[in-house]
Amino acid sequence: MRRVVDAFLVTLLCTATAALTGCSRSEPRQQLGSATVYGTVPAGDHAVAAPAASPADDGNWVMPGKDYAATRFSALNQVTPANVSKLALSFTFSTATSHGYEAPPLVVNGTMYLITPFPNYLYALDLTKPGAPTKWVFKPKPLAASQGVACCDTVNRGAVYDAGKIFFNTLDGQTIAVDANSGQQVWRTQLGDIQKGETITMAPLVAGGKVLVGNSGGEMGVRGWIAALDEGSGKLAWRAFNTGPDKDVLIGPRFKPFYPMDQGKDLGVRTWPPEAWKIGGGTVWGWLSYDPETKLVYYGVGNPGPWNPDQRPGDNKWTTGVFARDIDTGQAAWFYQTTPHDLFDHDDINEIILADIPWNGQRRPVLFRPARAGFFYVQDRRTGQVLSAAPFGYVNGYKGVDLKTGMIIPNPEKATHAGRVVRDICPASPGMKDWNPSAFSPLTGLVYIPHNNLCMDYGAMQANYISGTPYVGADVKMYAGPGGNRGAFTAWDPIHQKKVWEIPEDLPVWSPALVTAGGVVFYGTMDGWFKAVDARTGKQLWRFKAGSGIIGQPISYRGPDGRQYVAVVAGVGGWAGAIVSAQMDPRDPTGALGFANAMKDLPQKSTAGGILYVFTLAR
Amino acid sequence: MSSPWRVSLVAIGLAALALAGCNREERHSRSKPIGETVPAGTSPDTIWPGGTVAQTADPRARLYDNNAPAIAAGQQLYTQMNCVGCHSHGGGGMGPALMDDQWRYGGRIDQIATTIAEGRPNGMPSWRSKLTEDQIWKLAAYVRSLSGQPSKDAVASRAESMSSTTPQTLTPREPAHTSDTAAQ
Amino acid sequence: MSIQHYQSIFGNAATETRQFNTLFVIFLVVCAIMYLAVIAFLILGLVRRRRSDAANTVEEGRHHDSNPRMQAGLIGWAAVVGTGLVALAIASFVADRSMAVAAAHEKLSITVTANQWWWDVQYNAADNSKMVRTANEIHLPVGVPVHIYLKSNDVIHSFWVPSLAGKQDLIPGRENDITITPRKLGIYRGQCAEFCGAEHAKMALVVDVDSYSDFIKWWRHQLEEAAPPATPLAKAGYAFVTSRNCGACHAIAGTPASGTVGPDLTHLASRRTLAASMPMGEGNLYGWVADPQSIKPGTRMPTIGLEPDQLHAVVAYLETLK
Amino acid sequence: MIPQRVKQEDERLARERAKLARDGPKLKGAKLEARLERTWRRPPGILGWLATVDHKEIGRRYIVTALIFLALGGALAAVMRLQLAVPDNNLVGAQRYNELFTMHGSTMMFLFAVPVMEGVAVFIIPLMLGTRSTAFPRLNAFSYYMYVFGGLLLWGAFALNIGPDVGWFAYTPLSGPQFSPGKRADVWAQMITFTEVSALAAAVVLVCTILKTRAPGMTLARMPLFAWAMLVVAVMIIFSMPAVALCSSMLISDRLIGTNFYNAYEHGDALLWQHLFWFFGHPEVYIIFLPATGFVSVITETFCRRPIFAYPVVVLALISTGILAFGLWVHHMFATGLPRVGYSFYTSASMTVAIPTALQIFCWLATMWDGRPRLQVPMLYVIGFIVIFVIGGLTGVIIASVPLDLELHDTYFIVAHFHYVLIGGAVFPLLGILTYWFPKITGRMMSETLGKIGFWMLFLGFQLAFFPMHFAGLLGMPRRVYTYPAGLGLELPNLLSTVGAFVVASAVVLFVINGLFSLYRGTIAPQNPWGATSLEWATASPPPPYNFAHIPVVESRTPLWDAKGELPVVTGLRVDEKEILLTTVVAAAPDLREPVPEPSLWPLIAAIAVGVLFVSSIFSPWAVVFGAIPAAIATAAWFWPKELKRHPEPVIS
Repeated sequence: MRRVVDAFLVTLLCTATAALTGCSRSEPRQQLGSATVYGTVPAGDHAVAAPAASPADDGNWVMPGKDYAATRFSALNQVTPANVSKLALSFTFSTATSHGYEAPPLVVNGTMYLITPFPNYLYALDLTKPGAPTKWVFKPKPLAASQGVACCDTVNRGAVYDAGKIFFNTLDGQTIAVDANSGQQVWRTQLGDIQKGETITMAPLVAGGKVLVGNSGGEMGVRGWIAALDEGSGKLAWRAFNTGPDKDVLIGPRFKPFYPMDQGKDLGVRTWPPEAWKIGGGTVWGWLSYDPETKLVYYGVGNPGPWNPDQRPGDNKWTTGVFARDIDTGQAAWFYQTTPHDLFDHDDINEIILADIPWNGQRRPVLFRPARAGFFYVQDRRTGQVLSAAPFGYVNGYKGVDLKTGMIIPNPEKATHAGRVVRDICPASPGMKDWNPSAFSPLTGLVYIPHNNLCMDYGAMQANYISGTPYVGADVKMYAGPGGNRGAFTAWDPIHQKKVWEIPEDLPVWSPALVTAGGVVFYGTMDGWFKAVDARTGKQLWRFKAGSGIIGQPISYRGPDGRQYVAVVAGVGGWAGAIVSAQMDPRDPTGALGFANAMKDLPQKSTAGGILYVFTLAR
Repeated sequence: MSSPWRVSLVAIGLAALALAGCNREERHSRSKPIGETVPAGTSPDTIWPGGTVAQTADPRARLYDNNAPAIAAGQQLYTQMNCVGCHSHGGGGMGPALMDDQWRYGGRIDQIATTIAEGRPNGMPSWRSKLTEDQIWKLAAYVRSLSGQPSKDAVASRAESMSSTTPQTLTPREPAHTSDTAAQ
Repeated sequence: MSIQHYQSIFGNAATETRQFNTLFVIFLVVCAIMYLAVIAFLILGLVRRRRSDAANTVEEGRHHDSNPRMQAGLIGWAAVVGTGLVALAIASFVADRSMAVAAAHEKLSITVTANQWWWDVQYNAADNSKMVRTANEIHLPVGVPVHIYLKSNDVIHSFWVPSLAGKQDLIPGRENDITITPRKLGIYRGQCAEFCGAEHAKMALVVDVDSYSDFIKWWRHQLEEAAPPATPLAKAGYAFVTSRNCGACHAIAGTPASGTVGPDLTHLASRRTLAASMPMGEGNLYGWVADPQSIKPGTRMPTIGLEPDQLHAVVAYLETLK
Repeated sequence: MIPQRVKQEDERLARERAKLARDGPKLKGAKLEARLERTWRRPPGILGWLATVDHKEIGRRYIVTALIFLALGGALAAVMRLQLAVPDNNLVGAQRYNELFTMHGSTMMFLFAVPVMEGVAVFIIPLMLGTRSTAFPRLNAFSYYMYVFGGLLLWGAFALNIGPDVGWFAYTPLSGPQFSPGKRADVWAQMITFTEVSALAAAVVLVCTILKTRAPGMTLARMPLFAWAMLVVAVMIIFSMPAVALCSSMLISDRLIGTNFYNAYEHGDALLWQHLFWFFGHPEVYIIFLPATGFVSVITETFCRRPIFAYPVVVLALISTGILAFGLWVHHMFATGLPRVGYSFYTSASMTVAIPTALQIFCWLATMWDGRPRLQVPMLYVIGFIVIFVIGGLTGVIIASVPLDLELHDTYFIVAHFHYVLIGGAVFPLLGILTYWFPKITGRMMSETLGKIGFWMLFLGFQLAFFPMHFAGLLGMPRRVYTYPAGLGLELPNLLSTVGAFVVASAVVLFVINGLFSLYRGTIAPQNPWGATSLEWATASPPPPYNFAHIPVVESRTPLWDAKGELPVVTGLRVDEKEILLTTVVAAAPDLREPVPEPSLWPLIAAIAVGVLFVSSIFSPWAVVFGAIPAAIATAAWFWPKELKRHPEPVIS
């Protein structure tokens, strides 16, 4: 009898252990850093960049998106998959700052301009001379106190060159124009007020004689707006708020949202509890695109405040959505709300790529949006109608997007309420992809998406509002999503809405992407690898170990000597790298609004410090 | 019959004796308002020209340093006054970490109270106009508990919220170093 | 103006308490009858064959086991007690079910969130911009059933307005609810009924049952922003309240003060009570603002130590917040 | 064929056994009592006093300590009543008042009510069953020491201003780590650990004593009703105490090492505490009430000169009350928002538990009706019990109904209800039984006149103090409020209650004076002062250390009334060694001789070690690890087997 009992116990034990090991996510454990091919590059007709918004490449890089269509595509093709392995370091430059470096270097006719995170120095480097010595440095001297209201590292996402002037924003809410040759200030306009918690970190968009700037501070109870300054004088042309009555939001007769959920009078007031819209967030800190043909500027709006959804019942218009406005008057043309009554801080500020796709026989003007909630949106850019939306990673916070009503279908199990932690919400607050923009190649028709693979536990609580202090009301802990890799670099076919190839990465891929006509895609990882992969197959071709994690925008330009150069600035930081750039203590998992829990190992993998690296093919 | 009486009398006498020693639980919720003349806690690594001046401990420290109700009130203020937004549960973020051993402006309770009241250049707001002195000192007492300074029986093991750092009743006391100025 | 303090269970001002009264009377009558029977049996038993104080000798012990009549009495008594209790149980179920059924259809929805030692009242509305937030006071239209959702931010409290309905606990992590259908106009006082810390005794609330038109008028008034101060003293008070300590915890619509951890003060002066314990009035305002810790020791509101002129200014401004 | 060697061994043992001294025909009278005295006497001196295992010493200490805590708890109640005498009073601040009502509740429930019942039982049960000692006498000593250390911990903390202030029920999250800073709630939770270990130990002692050491012939059907009551109570303790042990330990671990049992954010639940606490809470109040029914049965039987009417009905009523008590704890939680259909089960269960008690009351009244009642002081207390307790029982039926309880829960109506059932139901019979067994414990009678005055003061004072509380509750006064505003009509009931409270206090003081006075100058008690029938009156007062010279034999339910001359006895127990006779469970036929452990200091040392472990585990989790070593050593030494000096004894034929 004893033996029977022992046998039974043994079998019981081993079935239990088998069940335990088997229950981690079913996906096979991919080999980090190597591509898994899911399909082939679509043959035949495929998407092309919107013609008006993507003029021919003159070898310069004058704005972060490369062009108004935000393709981040360089037409230079000297570097090809065959010879990319011979890329060599041409010169480097230290920016003397130690916070997250998210901006691209700008190259204009033989001069490279670098805008650094706080204290926002502007360097001009003379590319014509060997070693690119510094021509001049412009120091805007922003207020030191502004560091206290910058929620997710004191970053700056880039400057813009236009008509002889460099335009950029400073952390303490000023927009400055500097003469590109002499480095003298042309004009300076104060737009944000740090006492209210407002900062500015975005790269402006200069088009139609206007400089478009939006504020940051969704976590500080700021009321979001976008402002247009006259390019010459810096005087305010118009300012459109993202909450409040229609006259503040510049909504007038021209406003025709496609879906009924966005139609109605003064929705910016009626979808909020009284007074809540005044401190309701909806900031504009991401990317703008512009279609010169229709003179419409497209931009996304940030998250509603506070993170605790119970404190702001209602759809919380016009947060977490996409606006299209006329650039001259600021009047809104259409709006589409991606996540009404946002539950997980899914700001909708990601890049908007303007493209024309084949649509039963003729070309349809659309916009591509790899959105933060995890869906790749293809929308008609004239009306905002959602043509298709498919998840480009593991999503359980939402069940899908209903194309008839345009409404995202929430998953009630994951609905966050004050007083109880909701576990295992995917994607986490930084979303399937945060601010770091993807690149679109008209040659392959694919969108190259650098993104995360994170889930989170989310515990909302009552938030108290004191101007100038954080107005969040949630504890968050993030961790790796299914498969155990915290990031991935995905090539996405926007027409058939499916993955072509994907490279799983250990750390979240927080660097923007660059694709060149030569068929090479460049991106960086947070532990400092600057990688080049084949645009068609994702095979890794070349990589370089930089001094710090890479979250900056790689660019490619034609140097004075006519050769193709590739440049990137390494400097870990931003929200994902705050654990390093802000010297946080990894023992607190809820640090940096929960990101610290997912990045405990980053301090061993990367130190802080912003350095420029410029490569070219060895002679 | 008489022996149990003797035992209980002795026990009560012992208890009365120990009464004076223990003020860990003493609740006090009112103290005089912020006076301009109250000496501010100076930062730790100041050079004292002509030799160090003897520092007198601030009399209020005794009321707050190891006082459980003060630390509990400080814990609630830490969340309600949005300190958690910048310093998280001690790990830092927008603001520096408070659970480690580095105190740029001093880790004594009066120095922390001065930092809270006056604010600091790199973004620490000044709370002098928003919080009373009693509230500021309670906040300072809680901030010290993030790095395990007060005695283990005066701190709370957890709050009624998502569990984050390991309970303060189990974390060892961090040695208080001076500032790490390189990290400006 | 003194509030008619009406906190008796027999206030009988809502359908719920009407059923309570009838049930209570039934139980009282049945229990009284049972009690009189027991006492009568006791007294008769004692008087009937009482012995004098003669010596207690062992011999006098008597053995008297069987007493058929008494055994029959026992069975009879068991039957009476059993049926009495069953009847009471059934009466209780019937009353309970009818109350639950009444809760089916309500038109007005309120969320009451209990905090340590005051009530945060929020009127929900389909159009969110019409939501009203007030503290320690609930206005109800007579005859309209209202559904009150009960939540707590810290410990367990218990929402109880004796004249209107039975109590329900407010438990952190759960959402309880209660239905009230007020029948009689009037002011009814309630109090927290679950021990919740130092100032449990001073956590009262007032329910003001108005006519439907008065209720709508009150609701519309509550939506208005705070009137800007007129007199110089009130202006000085406004400057202090919005720039100094008060704004960190309290919200006044239309001013920069938007703290959520303390009660909403936009229409403070129009409320009947102050600090969930005292009738509203200038004297109480002065006492409370000057030194709240002496009135409710341990409350979250600190003693700021205002100079006399600041105190006059603040109270002057608060009194404009009708 | 028994082998030769074994036969010789048997003969040798038989010869040696013959030489042993036994209580039998050869040895009786004064010589026997002198030998027994020397064997059973407590070793001298203070160490002997601490090492005693005599159930009478331990029982006496239990009763005296419990009465001291009654006095201390009563004093707190007096201060509370002074604070509530007038509206908006500030005699005592909010914080101090919260400590007062927490200490009053905890002291009365955990340090007075349960221990005093155990104390009386530990003293009387062995005498009533006709044996010389309880089973496990050292466990009995350990139980007392754990109890007194728990009391010292609670009152020591109160004196050091770290006493608990969260109520005797300590609902989370108020008693949780965030809203109860410092060590106040830990002290309360650890006091619970002390008292529940003590109660469990005493319960085990009582169950084994009642089932195994009854005098031969005392079958279960002839066992006195007080013994039945204590058997049911002991079993209830064993089943209910673990629930409060579990929830108080979980609270301590939440407060000490940050577990999330009661943290709603991490999917813990505040109601988990309430369910576990009240699953123990309601049986607890029946643990306090059932011994009192035993007292009433004893007094009624003696003073009505008649066995209790329908003995089997009373026994079944006791057992069914004990079982039903575990099925109705949710009536403490009618306002927490659980499903209403579920509540109706608990309404019916709460009403069903009233039926067995009603039957017991009928049987007592029938005994009075059929007997010849004599209104001496104990009988007066029984009459007071009937008058007061039935009101409390009926208000209990009222608040068993959900709609009524939603209005009455946590108001002074409930305070009135439980004071009626606890003071009426337990304290009145207790004072009656203390007067009744005072001569047995001390050898002297309490003064009858002082007793009568004391009774009427207590009875009238009680009505004046607690009846107005019904009206205070109906007028809307919640429980545990340190003050109330004027103008709600609460002024008069509170003032009356305060006056009544002081009358009750003076009545208790008078009872104590009567006790102390009679201790030295009371009339010497005769052999059987009340003409009672149970065995404890068959020996001297106060009983000698060995209780009975010869173990009596019982032939009926009322031994003393039925025995013609001398009680029949059984002989053969050793005289040179402490020995008791074990009998079978149902028929009480003689079964085994059981050697009785010697007095020893180890139970005290074990209690100190476990006490140090409990108190230091308030401050550090490591105390549980390092504290366990001395506790293990002490308990090992306590149970260390002494080599058997005696010879194997054949079973008594």
